[in-house]
Amino acid sequence: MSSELKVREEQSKGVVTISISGEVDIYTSQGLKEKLYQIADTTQLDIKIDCKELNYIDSTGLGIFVGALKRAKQNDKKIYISNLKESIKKLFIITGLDKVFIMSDDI
Amino acid sequence: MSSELKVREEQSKGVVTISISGEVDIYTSQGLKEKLYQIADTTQLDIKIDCKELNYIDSTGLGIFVGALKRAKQNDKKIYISNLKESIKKLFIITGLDKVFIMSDDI
Amino acid sequence: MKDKTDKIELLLPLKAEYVSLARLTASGVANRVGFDIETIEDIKVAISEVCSKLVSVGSNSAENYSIKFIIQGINLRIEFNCEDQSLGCIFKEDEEGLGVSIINALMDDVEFCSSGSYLFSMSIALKGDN
Amino acid sequence: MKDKTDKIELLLPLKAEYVSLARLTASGVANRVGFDIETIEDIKVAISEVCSKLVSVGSNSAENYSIKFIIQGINLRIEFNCEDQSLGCIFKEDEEGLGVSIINALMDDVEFCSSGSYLFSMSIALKGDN
Ligand SMILES: Nc1ncnc2c1ncn2[C@@H]1O[C@H](COP(=O)(O)OP(=O)(O)O)[C@@H](O)[C@H]1O
Ligand SMILES: Nc1ncnc2c1ncn2[C@@H]1O[C@H](COP(=O)(O)OP(=O)(O)O)[C@@H](O)[C@H]1O
Repeated sequence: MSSELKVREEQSKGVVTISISGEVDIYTSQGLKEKLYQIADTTQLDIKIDCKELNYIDSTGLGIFVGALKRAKQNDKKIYISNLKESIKKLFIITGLDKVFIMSDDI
Repeated sequence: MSSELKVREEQSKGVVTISISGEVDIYTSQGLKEKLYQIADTTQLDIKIDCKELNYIDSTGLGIFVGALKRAKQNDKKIYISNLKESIKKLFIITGLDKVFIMSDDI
Repeated sequence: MKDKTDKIELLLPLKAEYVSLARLTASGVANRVGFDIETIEDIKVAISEVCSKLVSVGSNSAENYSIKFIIQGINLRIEFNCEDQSLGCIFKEDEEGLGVSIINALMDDVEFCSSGSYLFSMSIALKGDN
Repeated sequence: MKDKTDKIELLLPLKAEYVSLARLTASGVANRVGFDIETIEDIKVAISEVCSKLVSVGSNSAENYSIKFIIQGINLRIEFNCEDQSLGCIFKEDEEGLGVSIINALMDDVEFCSSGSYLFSMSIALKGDN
Protein backbone atom coordinates (compact mmCIF):
# COMPACT_ATOMS: atom_id res chain seq x y z
CA MET A 1 0.00 0.00 0.00
CA SER A 2 2.68 2.39 1.04
CA SER A 3 5.02 3.28 -1.77
CA GLU A 4 8.00 3.59 0.48
CA LEU A 5 11.41 2.61 -0.71
CA LYS A 6 14.51 1.81 1.30
CA VAL A 7 18.01 1.55 -0.12
CA ARG A 8 20.86 0.04 1.94
CA GLU A 9 24.53 -0.10 1.01
CA GLU A 10 27.03 -2.63 2.32
CA GLN A 11 30.56 -3.75 1.35
CA SER A 12 31.83 -7.27 1.76
CA LYS A 13 33.68 -9.99 -0.14
CA GLY A 14 34.87 -7.53 -2.74
CA VAL A 15 31.44 -6.35 -3.85
CA VAL A 16 29.31 -3.41 -2.88
CA THR A 17 25.77 -4.64 -2.27
CA ILE A 18 22.81 -2.32 -2.71
CA SER A 19 19.70 -3.80 -1.10
CA ILE A 20 16.44 -2.32 -2.31
CA SER A 21 13.23 -2.87 -0.38
CA GLY A 22 9.75 -1.60 -1.16
CA GLU A 23 8.40 -0.17 -4.39
CA VAL A 24 10.34 1.68 -7.09
CA ASP A 25 8.08 3.90 -9.15
CA ILE A 26 8.16 7.38 -10.62
CA TYR A 27 7.63 8.88 -7.17
CA THR A 28 10.08 6.87 -5.10
CA SER A 29 12.81 6.44 -7.69
CA GLN A 30 14.65 9.73 -7.24
CA GLY A 31 16.46 8.63 -4.09
CA LEU A 32 17.45 5.33 -5.67
CA LYS A 33 18.80 7.12 -8.74
CA GLU A 34 21.03 9.46 -6.77
CA LYS A 35 22.43 6.74 -4.56
CA LEU A 36 22.97 4.20 -7.34
CA TYR A 37 24.54 6.67 -9.80
CA GLN A 38 26.86 8.02 -7.14
CA ILE A 39 28.04 4.50 -6.29
CA ALA A 40 28.34 3.45 -9.96
CA ASP A 41 30.42 6.55 -10.72
CA THR A 42 32.88 6.06 -7.91
CA THR A 43 33.05 2.43 -6.82
CA GLN A 44 36.29 0.43 -7.03
CA LEU A 45 34.21 -2.76 -6.68
CA ASP A 46 31.58 -4.58 -8.70
CA ILE A 47 28.00 -3.82 -7.70
CA LYS A 48 25.41 -6.32 -6.59
CA ILE A 49 21.81 -5.10 -6.51
CA ASP A 50 19.91 -7.32 -4.09
CA CYS A 51 16.20 -7.29 -4.93
CA LYS A 52 15.01 -9.80 -2.33
CA GLU A 53 12.74 -7.22 -0.73
CA LEU A 54 11.87 -5.34 -3.89
CA ASN A 55 8.10 -5.70 -4.29
CA TYR A 56 7.52 -3.55 -7.32
CA ILE A 57 9.44 -1.89 -10.11
CA ASP A 58 8.49 -0.49 -13.49
CA SER A 59 10.31 1.16 -16.40
CA THR A 60 11.28 4.15 -14.27
CA GLY A 61 13.35 1.88 -12.05
CA LEU A 62 14.64 -0.31 -14.87
CA GLY A 63 15.84 2.84 -16.64
CA ILE A 64 17.79 3.76 -13.52
CA PHE A 65 19.43 0.31 -13.45
CA VAL A 66 20.45 0.82 -17.10
CA GLY A 67 21.80 4.27 -16.31
CA ALA A 68 23.81 2.85 -13.42
CA LEU A 69 25.18 0.10 -15.66
CA LYS A 70 26.44 2.64 -18.21
CA ARG A 71 28.21 4.50 -15.42
CA ALA A 72 29.64 1.32 -13.91
CA LYS A 73 30.96 0.20 -17.31
CA GLN A 74 32.80 3.49 -17.84
CA ASN A 75 34.32 2.69 -14.51
CA ASP A 76 35.15 -0.87 -15.67
CA LYS A 77 32.85 -2.46 -13.10
CA LYS A 78 30.02 -4.99 -13.44
CA ILE A 79 26.48 -4.99 -12.07
CA TYR A 80 24.92 -8.18 -10.74
CA ILE A 81 21.17 -8.33 -10.15
CA SER A 82 20.05 -10.90 -7.63
CA ASN A 83 16.99 -12.39 -5.92
CA LEU A 84 14.34 -10.98 -8.24
CA LYS A 85 10.73 -11.97 -7.58
CA GLU A 86 9.11 -13.82 -10.47
CA SER A 87 6.86 -10.92 -11.52
CA ILE A 88 9.90 -8.65 -11.69
CA LYS A 89 12.17 -11.16 -13.43
CA LYS A 90 9.47 -11.25 -16.10
CA LEU A 91 10.00 -7.53 -16.77
CA PHE A 92 13.74 -8.08 -17.27
CA ILE A 93 12.98 -10.82 -19.80
CA ILE A 94 10.35 -8.76 -21.63
CA THR A 95 12.72 -5.84 -22.02
CA GLY A 96 15.79 -7.94 -22.81
CA LEU A 97 17.54 -6.53 -19.77
CA ASP A 98 18.18 -10.07 -18.49
CA LYS A 99 20.87 -10.22 -21.21
CA VAL A 100 22.33 -6.83 -20.31
CA PHE A 101 22.84 -7.38 -16.61
CA ILE A 102 24.43 -10.38 -14.93
CA MET A 103 21.48 -12.16 -13.38
CA SER A 104 22.71 -13.95 -10.34
CA ASP A 105 21.11 -15.43 -7.29
CA ASP A 106 24.21 -16.83 -5.75
CA ILE A 107 27.01 -14.40 -5.25
CA MET B 1 -7.74 -6.72 -0.68
CA SER B 2 -10.02 -9.61 -1.31
CA SER B 3 -13.33 -9.27 0.51
CA GLU B 4 -13.65 -12.94 1.13
CA LEU B 5 -15.25 -14.27 4.26
CA LYS B 6 -15.02 -17.70 5.82
CA VAL B 7 -17.28 -18.99 8.58
CA ARG B 8 -16.41 -22.20 10.47
CA GLU B 9 -18.54 -23.99 13.05
CA GLU B 10 -17.25 -26.28 15.78
CA GLN B 11 -18.65 -27.80 18.98
CA SER B 12 -16.64 -28.46 22.10
CA LYS B 13 -16.74 -27.92 25.88
CA GLY B 14 -20.47 -27.23 25.79
CA VAL B 15 -20.27 -24.25 23.39
CA VAL B 16 -20.72 -23.93 19.68
CA THR B 17 -17.90 -21.83 18.31
CA ILE B 18 -18.35 -19.82 15.13
CA SER B 19 -14.99 -18.66 13.77
CA ILE B 20 -15.16 -15.82 11.32
CA SER B 21 -12.21 -14.95 9.12
CA GLY B 22 -11.88 -12.23 6.53
CA GLU B 23 -14.06 -9.18 5.98
CA VAL B 24 -17.74 -8.79 6.82
CA ASP B 25 -19.35 -6.08 4.75
CA ILE B 26 -22.59 -5.55 2.84
CA TYR B 27 -21.41 -7.91 0.10
CA THR B 28 -20.01 -10.77 2.13
CA SER B 29 -22.47 -10.68 5.03
CA GLN B 30 -25.30 -12.72 3.53
CA GLY B 31 -23.62 -16.07 4.13
CA LEU B 32 -22.72 -15.14 7.70
CA LYS B 33 -26.31 -14.07 8.37
CA GLU B 34 -27.82 -17.34 7.19
CA LYS B 35 -25.38 -19.50 9.09
CA LEU B 36 -25.48 -17.50 12.31
CA TYR B 37 -29.27 -17.13 12.40
CA GLN B 38 -29.76 -20.80 11.71
CA ILE B 39 -27.45 -21.73 14.58
CA ALA B 40 -28.95 -19.13 16.96
CA ASP B 41 -32.46 -20.43 16.18
CA THR B 42 -31.66 -24.05 16.83
CA THR B 43 -28.67 -24.45 19.15
CA GLN B 44 -28.93 -26.18 22.51
CA LEU B 45 -25.61 -24.59 23.50
CA ASP B 46 -24.31 -21.08 24.10
CA ILE B 47 -22.58 -19.50 21.11
CA LYS B 48 -19.03 -18.19 21.01
CA ILE B 49 -18.15 -16.01 18.05
CA ASP B 50 -14.39 -16.16 17.60
CA CYS B 51 -13.16 -13.05 15.80
CA LYS B 52 -9.43 -13.77 15.90
CA GLU B 53 -9.23 -13.76 12.10
CA LEU B 54 -11.88 -11.14 11.51
CA ASN B 55 -10.10 -8.26 9.78
CA TYR B 56 -13.01 -5.96 9.08
CA ILE B 57 -16.61 -5.50 10.07
CA ASP B 58 -19.04 -2.60 9.83
CA SER B 59 -22.66 -1.96 10.82
CA THR B 60 -23.95 -4.58 8.39
CA GLY B 61 -22.10 -7.26 10.33
CA LEU B 62 -22.81 -5.78 13.77
CA GLY B 63 -26.53 -5.76 12.88
CA ILE B 64 -26.29 -9.46 12.09
CA PHE B 65 -24.64 -10.13 15.47
CA VAL B 66 -27.55 -8.26 17.15
CA GLY B 67 -30.08 -10.24 15.11
CA ALA B 68 -28.40 -13.47 16.14
CA LEU B 69 -28.46 -12.39 19.79
CA LYS B 70 -32.22 -11.75 19.68
CA ARG B 71 -32.72 -15.23 18.26
CA ALA B 72 -30.36 -16.84 20.77
CA LYS B 73 -32.17 -15.12 23.67
CA GLN B 74 -35.55 -16.45 22.56
CA ASN B 75 -33.81 -19.77 22.68
CA ASP B 76 -32.45 -18.99 26.19
CA LYS B 77 -28.84 -19.06 25.02
CA LYS B 78 -26.01 -16.54 25.36
CA ILE B 79 -23.57 -15.14 22.79
CA TYR B 80 -19.91 -14.58 23.69
CA ILE B 81 -17.74 -12.47 21.44
CA SER B 82 -14.02 -13.16 21.65
CA ASN B 83 -10.63 -12.14 20.31
CA LEU B 84 -11.66 -8.86 18.70
CA LYS B 85 -8.94 -6.77 17.09
CA GLU B 86 -8.57 -3.30 18.61
CA SER B 87 -10.09 -1.45 15.65
CA ILE B 88 -13.15 -3.70 15.83
CA LYS B 89 -13.50 -3.61 19.63
CA LYS B 90 -13.69 0.15 19.19
CA LEU B 91 -16.84 -0.26 17.07
CA PHE B 92 -18.49 -2.34 19.80
CA ILE B 93 -17.72 0.39 22.33
CA ILE B 94 -18.92 3.20 20.06
CA THR B 95 -22.24 1.47 19.46
CA GLY B 96 -22.70 0.26 23.04
CA LEU B 97 -22.73 -3.32 21.84
CA ASP B 98 -19.91 -4.18 24.25
CA LYS B 99 -22.60 -4.00 26.97
CA VAL B 100 -25.06 -6.11 24.99
CA PHE B 101 -22.82 -9.07 24.24
CA ILE B 102 -20.59 -10.92 26.64
CA MET B 103 -17.13 -9.79 25.63
CA SER B 104 -14.75 -12.58 26.44
CA ASP B 105 -11.27 -13.50 25.39
CA ASP B 106 -10.88 -16.49 27.62
CA ILE B 107 -13.51 -19.15 27.23
CA MET C 1 2.81 18.15 4.01
CA LYS C 2 1.98 20.84 1.48
CA ASP C 3 -1.16 22.92 1.73
CA LYS C 4 -2.29 22.80 -1.88
CA THR C 5 -5.56 20.99 -2.47
CA ASP C 6 -5.43 17.59 -4.17
CA LYS C 7 -8.60 15.92 -5.39
CA ILE C 8 -9.08 12.23 -6.03
CA GLU C 9 -12.40 10.88 -7.19
CA LEU C 10 -13.67 7.33 -7.42
CA LEU C 11 -16.81 6.44 -9.37
CA LEU C 12 -18.35 3.11 -8.45
CA PRO C 13 -21.35 1.06 -9.54
CA LEU C 14 -24.18 1.16 -6.98
CA LYS C 15 -23.49 -2.48 -6.11
CA ALA C 16 -22.50 -4.20 -2.90
CA GLU C 17 -19.55 -6.00 -4.48
CA TYR C 18 -17.65 -2.74 -5.04
CA VAL C 19 -17.82 -1.38 -1.51
CA SER C 20 -14.56 -3.14 -0.67
CA LEU C 21 -12.95 -1.25 -3.55
CA ALA C 22 -14.00 2.03 -1.92
CA ARG C 23 -12.25 0.86 1.25
CA LEU C 24 -9.12 -0.12 -0.64
CA THR C 25 -8.83 3.20 -2.46
CA ALA C 26 -9.63 5.06 0.75
CA SER C 27 -6.81 3.27 2.54
CA GLY C 28 -4.39 4.41 -0.18
CA VAL C 29 -5.57 8.01 0.01
CA ALA C 30 -5.46 8.08 3.81
CA ASN C 31 -2.01 6.53 3.77
CA ARG C 32 -0.82 9.22 1.37
CA VAL C 33 -2.20 11.97 3.63
CA GLY C 34 -0.20 10.46 6.47
CA PHE C 35 -2.80 8.96 8.80
CA ASP C 36 -1.67 6.16 11.10
CA ILE C 37 -2.92 2.60 10.61
CA GLU C 38 -5.62 2.88 13.28
CA THR C 39 -7.08 6.03 11.75
CA ILE C 40 -6.90 4.50 8.28
CA GLU C 41 -9.09 1.65 9.61
CA ASP C 42 -11.54 4.21 11.01
CA ILE C 43 -11.73 6.04 7.69
CA LYS C 44 -12.34 2.75 5.87
CA VAL C 45 -15.24 1.91 8.18
CA ALA C 46 -16.83 5.36 7.91
CA ILE C 47 -16.63 5.30 4.13
CA SER C 48 -17.99 1.79 4.01
CA GLU C 49 -20.99 2.85 6.12
CA VAL C 50 -21.92 5.53 3.61
CA CYS C 51 -21.35 3.27 0.59
CA SER C 52 -23.43 0.47 2.15
CA LYS C 53 -26.26 2.90 2.78
CA LEU C 54 -26.14 4.25 -0.78
CA VAL C 55 -26.06 0.74 -2.21
CA SER C 56 -28.98 -0.39 0.00
CA VAL C 57 -31.08 2.66 -0.80
CA GLY C 58 -30.25 2.25 -4.49
CA SER C 59 -31.52 4.32 -7.37
CA ASN C 60 -33.89 3.84 -10.26
CA SER C 61 -32.09 6.25 -12.53
CA ALA C 62 -28.41 6.16 -11.61
CA GLU C 63 -25.96 3.30 -11.94
CA ASN C 64 -23.02 4.88 -10.18
CA TYR C 65 -22.06 7.07 -7.28
CA SER C 66 -18.91 9.02 -6.61
CA ILE C 67 -16.58 9.42 -3.68
CA LYS C 68 -14.46 12.53 -3.80
CA PHE C 69 -11.40 12.75 -1.56
CA ILE C 70 -10.23 16.30 -0.99
CA ILE C 71 -6.83 16.57 0.62
CA GLN C 72 -5.96 19.97 2.00
CA GLY C 73 -2.87 19.98 4.15
CA ILE C 74 -3.61 17.77 7.14
CA ASN C 75 -7.32 17.61 6.40
CA LEU C 76 -9.14 14.91 4.44
CA ARG C 77 -12.68 15.67 3.34
CA ILE C 78 -14.81 13.02 1.69
CA GLU C 79 -17.85 13.91 -0.40
CA PHE C 80 -20.37 11.43 -1.74
CA ASN C 81 -22.55 12.16 -4.69
CA CYS C 82 -24.90 10.47 -7.12
CA GLU C 83 -26.41 11.66 -10.37
CA ASP C 84 -29.79 10.73 -8.92
CA GLN C 85 -30.36 13.90 -6.88
CA SER C 86 -33.74 12.55 -5.78
CA LEU C 87 -31.81 10.52 -3.21
CA GLY C 88 -31.73 13.56 -0.92
CA CYS C 89 -30.64 12.79 2.64
CA ILE C 90 -29.25 9.30 2.59
CA PHE C 91 -29.38 8.99 6.37
CA LYS C 92 -32.45 10.20 8.29
CA GLU C 93 -31.43 13.12 10.45
CA ASP C 94 -32.72 11.61 13.70
CA GLU C 95 -31.65 8.12 12.79
CA GLU C 96 -30.06 6.29 15.70
CA GLY C 97 -28.73 3.40 13.68
CA LEU C 98 -25.41 1.70 14.10
CA GLY C 99 -24.06 3.27 10.90
CA VAL C 100 -24.77 6.83 12.01
CA SER C 101 -23.26 6.26 15.48
CA ILE C 102 -20.13 4.85 13.91
CA ILE C 103 -19.69 7.66 11.40
CA ASN C 104 -20.26 10.32 14.07
CA ALA C 105 -17.77 8.73 16.42
CA LEU C 106 -15.02 8.15 13.88
CA MET C 107 -15.10 11.36 11.85
CA ASP C 108 -14.34 14.89 13.07
CA ASP C 109 -17.13 16.50 11.14
CA VAL C 110 -20.16 15.10 9.31
CA GLU C 111 -22.71 16.84 7.10
CA PHE C 112 -25.62 14.41 6.88
CA CYS C 113 -27.94 16.44 4.69
CA SER C 114 -26.05 18.61 2.34
CA SER C 115 -27.41 21.55 0.43
CA GLY C 116 -24.24 21.62 -1.63
CA SER C 117 -23.07 19.87 -4.74
CA TYR C 118 -22.98 16.52 -2.99
CA LEU C 119 -25.28 14.26 -0.97
CA PHE C 120 -23.17 13.69 2.11
CA SER C 121 -19.79 14.73 3.36
CA MET C 122 -17.46 14.06 6.25
CA SER C 123 -13.96 15.06 7.19
CA ILE C 124 -11.10 14.14 9.44
CA ALA C 125 -7.74 15.76 10.16
CA LEU C 126 -4.35 14.43 11.19
CA LYS C 127 -4.02 14.72 14.95
CA GLY C 128 -0.98 15.91 16.86
CA ASP C 129 0.24 12.40 17.50
CA ASN C 130 0.16 11.36 13.86
CA MET D 1 -19.08 -14.02 -13.64
CA LYS D 2 -21.93 -12.02 -15.15
CA ASP D 3 -21.74 -10.36 -18.53
CA LYS D 4 -23.18 -6.96 -17.68
CA THR D 5 -20.78 -4.07 -17.98
CA ASP D 6 -19.50 -2.44 -14.79
CA LYS D 7 -17.58 0.82 -14.90
CA ILE D 8 -15.22 2.13 -12.28
CA GLU D 9 -13.42 5.41 -12.73
CA LEU D 10 -10.56 6.94 -10.81
CA LEU D 11 -9.60 10.59 -11.19
CA LEU D 12 -6.11 11.43 -10.02
CA PRO D 13 -3.94 14.54 -9.82
CA LEU D 14 -1.23 14.60 -12.50
CA LYS D 15 1.39 14.03 -9.82
CA ALA D 16 3.94 11.28 -9.28
CA GLU D 17 2.88 10.67 -5.68
CA TYR D 18 -0.53 9.33 -6.74
CA VAL D 19 0.64 6.70 -9.22
CA SER D 20 0.78 4.14 -6.40
CA LEU D 21 -2.89 4.85 -5.73
CA ALA D 22 -3.70 3.93 -9.34
CA ARG D 23 -1.92 0.62 -8.74
CA LEU D 24 -3.78 -0.01 -5.51
CA THR D 25 -7.20 0.64 -7.02
CA ALA D 26 -6.26 -1.39 -10.09
CA SER D 27 -5.35 -4.34 -7.90
CA GLY D 28 -8.78 -4.20 -6.27
CA VAL D 29 -10.56 -4.03 -9.62
CA ALA D 30 -8.51 -6.85 -11.10
CA ASN D 31 -9.09 -8.95 -8.00
CA ARG D 32 -12.84 -8.39 -8.31
CA VAL D 33 -12.76 -9.49 -11.98
CA GLY D 34 -11.06 -12.67 -10.86
CA PHE D 35 -7.49 -12.37 -12.18
CA ASP D 36 -4.83 -14.42 -10.41
CA ILE D 37 -2.11 -12.73 -8.37
CA GLU D 38 0.47 -12.86 -11.15
CA THR D 39 -1.84 -11.20 -13.66
CA ILE D 40 -2.85 -8.60 -11.09
CA GLU D 41 0.85 -7.69 -10.80
CA ASP D 42 1.06 -7.39 -14.60
CA ILE D 43 -1.97 -5.11 -14.72
CA LYS D 44 -0.51 -2.92 -11.97
CA VAL D 45 2.73 -2.51 -13.93
CA ALA D 46 0.98 -1.72 -17.22
CA ILE D 47 -1.23 0.89 -15.56
CA SER D 48 1.72 2.38 -13.77
CA GLU D 49 3.60 2.75 -17.07
CA VAL D 50 0.79 4.82 -18.54
CA CYS D 51 0.34 6.91 -15.40
CA SER D 52 4.09 7.59 -15.18
CA LYS D 53 4.13 8.72 -18.79
CA LEU D 54 1.13 11.02 -18.28
CA VAL D 55 2.66 12.48 -15.15
CA SER D 56 6.04 13.03 -16.87
CA VAL D 57 4.50 14.62 -19.95
CA GLY D 58 2.28 16.75 -17.72
CA SER D 59 -0.16 19.41 -18.80
CA ASN D 60 -0.37 23.16 -18.68
CA SER D 61 -4.14 23.25 -18.50
CA ALA D 62 -5.29 20.10 -16.71
CA GLU D 63 -4.68 19.09 -13.10
CA ASN D 64 -6.13 15.60 -13.28
CA TYR D 65 -6.39 12.54 -15.45
CA SER D 66 -8.80 9.66 -15.34
CA ILE D 67 -8.48 5.90 -15.45
CA LYS D 68 -11.66 4.11 -16.44
CA PHE D 69 -11.95 0.39 -15.74
CA ILE D 70 -14.58 -1.30 -17.87
CA ILE D 71 -15.44 -4.81 -16.75
CA GLN D 72 -17.36 -6.88 -19.25
CA GLY D 73 -17.58 -10.53 -18.32
CA ILE D 74 -14.03 -11.87 -18.35
CA ASN D 75 -12.62 -8.79 -20.05
CA LEU D 76 -11.05 -5.77 -18.37
CA ARG D 77 -10.55 -2.69 -20.49
CA ILE D 78 -8.69 0.32 -19.16
CA GLU D 79 -9.08 3.77 -20.71
CA PHE D 80 -6.98 6.79 -19.81
CA ASN D 81 -8.14 10.29 -20.43
CA CYS D 82 -7.28 13.87 -19.59
CA GLU D 83 -9.23 17.08 -20.02
CA ASP D 84 -6.21 18.45 -21.84
CA GLN D 85 -6.92 16.93 -25.26
CA SER D 86 -3.81 18.59 -26.65
CA LEU D 87 -1.87 15.72 -25.09
CA GLY D 88 -2.67 13.56 -28.14
CA CYS D 89 -0.63 10.38 -28.38
CA ILE D 90 1.08 9.97 -25.06
CA PHE D 91 3.50 7.37 -26.40
CA LYS D 92 5.17 7.88 -29.77
CA GLU D 93 3.95 5.23 -32.17
CA ASP D 94 7.41 3.96 -33.09
CA GLU D 95 8.77 4.39 -29.59
CA GLU D 96 10.92 1.48 -28.50
CA GLY D 97 11.11 2.44 -24.86
CA LEU D 98 10.98 0.14 -21.89
CA GLY D 99 7.46 1.30 -21.01
CA VAL D 100 6.02 0.49 -24.42
CA SER D 101 7.67 -2.95 -24.51
CA ILE D 102 6.28 -3.75 -21.09
CA ILE D 103 2.74 -2.63 -21.88
CA ASN D 104 2.73 -4.53 -25.17
CA ALA D 105 3.97 -7.70 -23.54
CA LEU D 106 1.64 -7.65 -20.56
CA MET D 107 -1.64 -6.59 -22.13
CA ASP D 108 -3.71 -8.47 -24.71
CA ASP D 109 -4.60 -5.41 -26.69
CA VAL D 110 -3.27 -1.84 -26.71
CA GLU D 111 -4.52 1.24 -28.53
CA PHE D 112 -1.64 3.70 -28.35
CA CYS D 113 -3.18 6.57 -30.27
CA SER D 114 -6.87 6.66 -29.84
CA SER D 115 -9.30 8.56 -31.99
CA GLY D 116 -12.01 7.88 -29.44
CA SER D 117 -13.14 9.59 -26.27
CA TYR D 118 -9.90 8.75 -24.51
CA LEU D 119 -6.14 9.17 -24.96
CA PHE D 120 -5.00 5.60 -24.56
CA SER D 121 -6.57 2.24 -23.88
CA MET D 122 -5.57 -1.32 -23.20
CA SER D 123 -7.36 -4.52 -22.31
CA ILE D 124 -6.77 -7.95 -20.89
CA ALA D 125 -9.04 -10.96 -20.43
CA LEU D 126 -9.13 -13.83 -17.95
CA LYS D 127 -7.34 -16.80 -19.46
CA GLY D 128 -8.50 -20.41 -19.32
CA ASP D 129 -6.31 -21.23 -16.35
CA ASN D 130 -7.58 -18.38 -14.23
N1 LIG E 1 -26.64 -0.20 21.46
C1 LIG E 1 -27.53 -1.12 21.04
N2 LIG E 1 -27.97 -2.04 21.87
C2 LIG E 1 -28.85 -2.98 21.46
N3 LIG E 1 -29.30 -3.09 20.21
C3 LIG E 1 -28.91 -2.19 19.33
C4 LIG E 1 -28.00 -1.15 19.68
N4 LIG E 1 -27.77 -0.40 18.58
C5 LIG E 1 -28.52 -0.95 17.59
N5 LIG E 1 -29.19 -2.02 18.04
C6 LIG E 1 -30.06 -2.91 17.26
O1 LIG E 1 -29.29 -3.45 16.20
C7 LIG E 1 -30.10 -3.71 15.09
C8 LIG E 1 -29.49 -3.15 13.85
O2 LIG E 1 -29.25 -1.78 14.07
P1 LIG E 1 -29.35 -0.68 12.94
O3 LIG E 1 -28.17 -0.81 12.05
O4 LIG E 1 -29.53 0.60 13.64
O5 LIG E 1 -30.71 -1.08 12.24
P2 LIG E 1 -31.01 -1.14 10.69
O6 LIG E 1 -30.13 -2.24 10.18
O7 LIG E 1 -32.48 -1.49 10.72
O8 LIG E 1 -30.71 0.22 10.15
C9 LIG E 1 -31.46 -3.11 15.40
O9 LIG E 1 -32.32 -4.16 15.76
C10 LIG E 1 -31.21 -2.20 16.59
O10 LIG E 1 -32.32 -2.11 17.44
N1 LIG F 1 17.03 -4.10 -24.07
C1 LIG F 1 17.83 -3.06 -23.77
N2 LIG F 1 19.14 -3.22 -23.69
C2 LIG F 1 19.95 -2.21 -23.35
N3 LIG F 1 19.54 -0.96 -23.07
C3 LIG F 1 18.22 -0.74 -23.13
C4 LIG F 1 17.30 -1.75 -23.49
N4 LIG F 1 16.05 -1.22 -23.48
C5 LIG F 1 16.21 0.08 -23.13
N5 LIG F 1 17.51 0.38 -22.92
C6 LIG F 1 18.05 1.66 -22.48
O1 LIG F 1 17.44 1.98 -21.23
C7 LIG F 1 17.37 3.38 -21.08
C8 LIG F 1 15.99 3.76 -20.65
O2 LIG F 1 15.08 3.25 -21.58
P1 LIG F 1 13.73 3.96 -21.98
O3 LIG F 1 12.76 3.84 -20.88
O4 LIG F 1 13.34 3.41 -23.30
O5 LIG F 1 14.20 5.44 -22.21
P2 LIG F 1 13.53 6.77 -21.74
O6 LIG F 1 13.57 6.73 -20.25
O7 LIG F 1 14.46 7.79 -22.36
O8 LIG F 1 12.16 6.77 -22.35
C9 LIG F 1 17.78 3.98 -22.43
O9 LIG F 1 19.10 4.44 -22.29
C10 LIG F 1 17.72 2.81 -23.39
O10 LIG F 1 18.68 2.92 -24.41
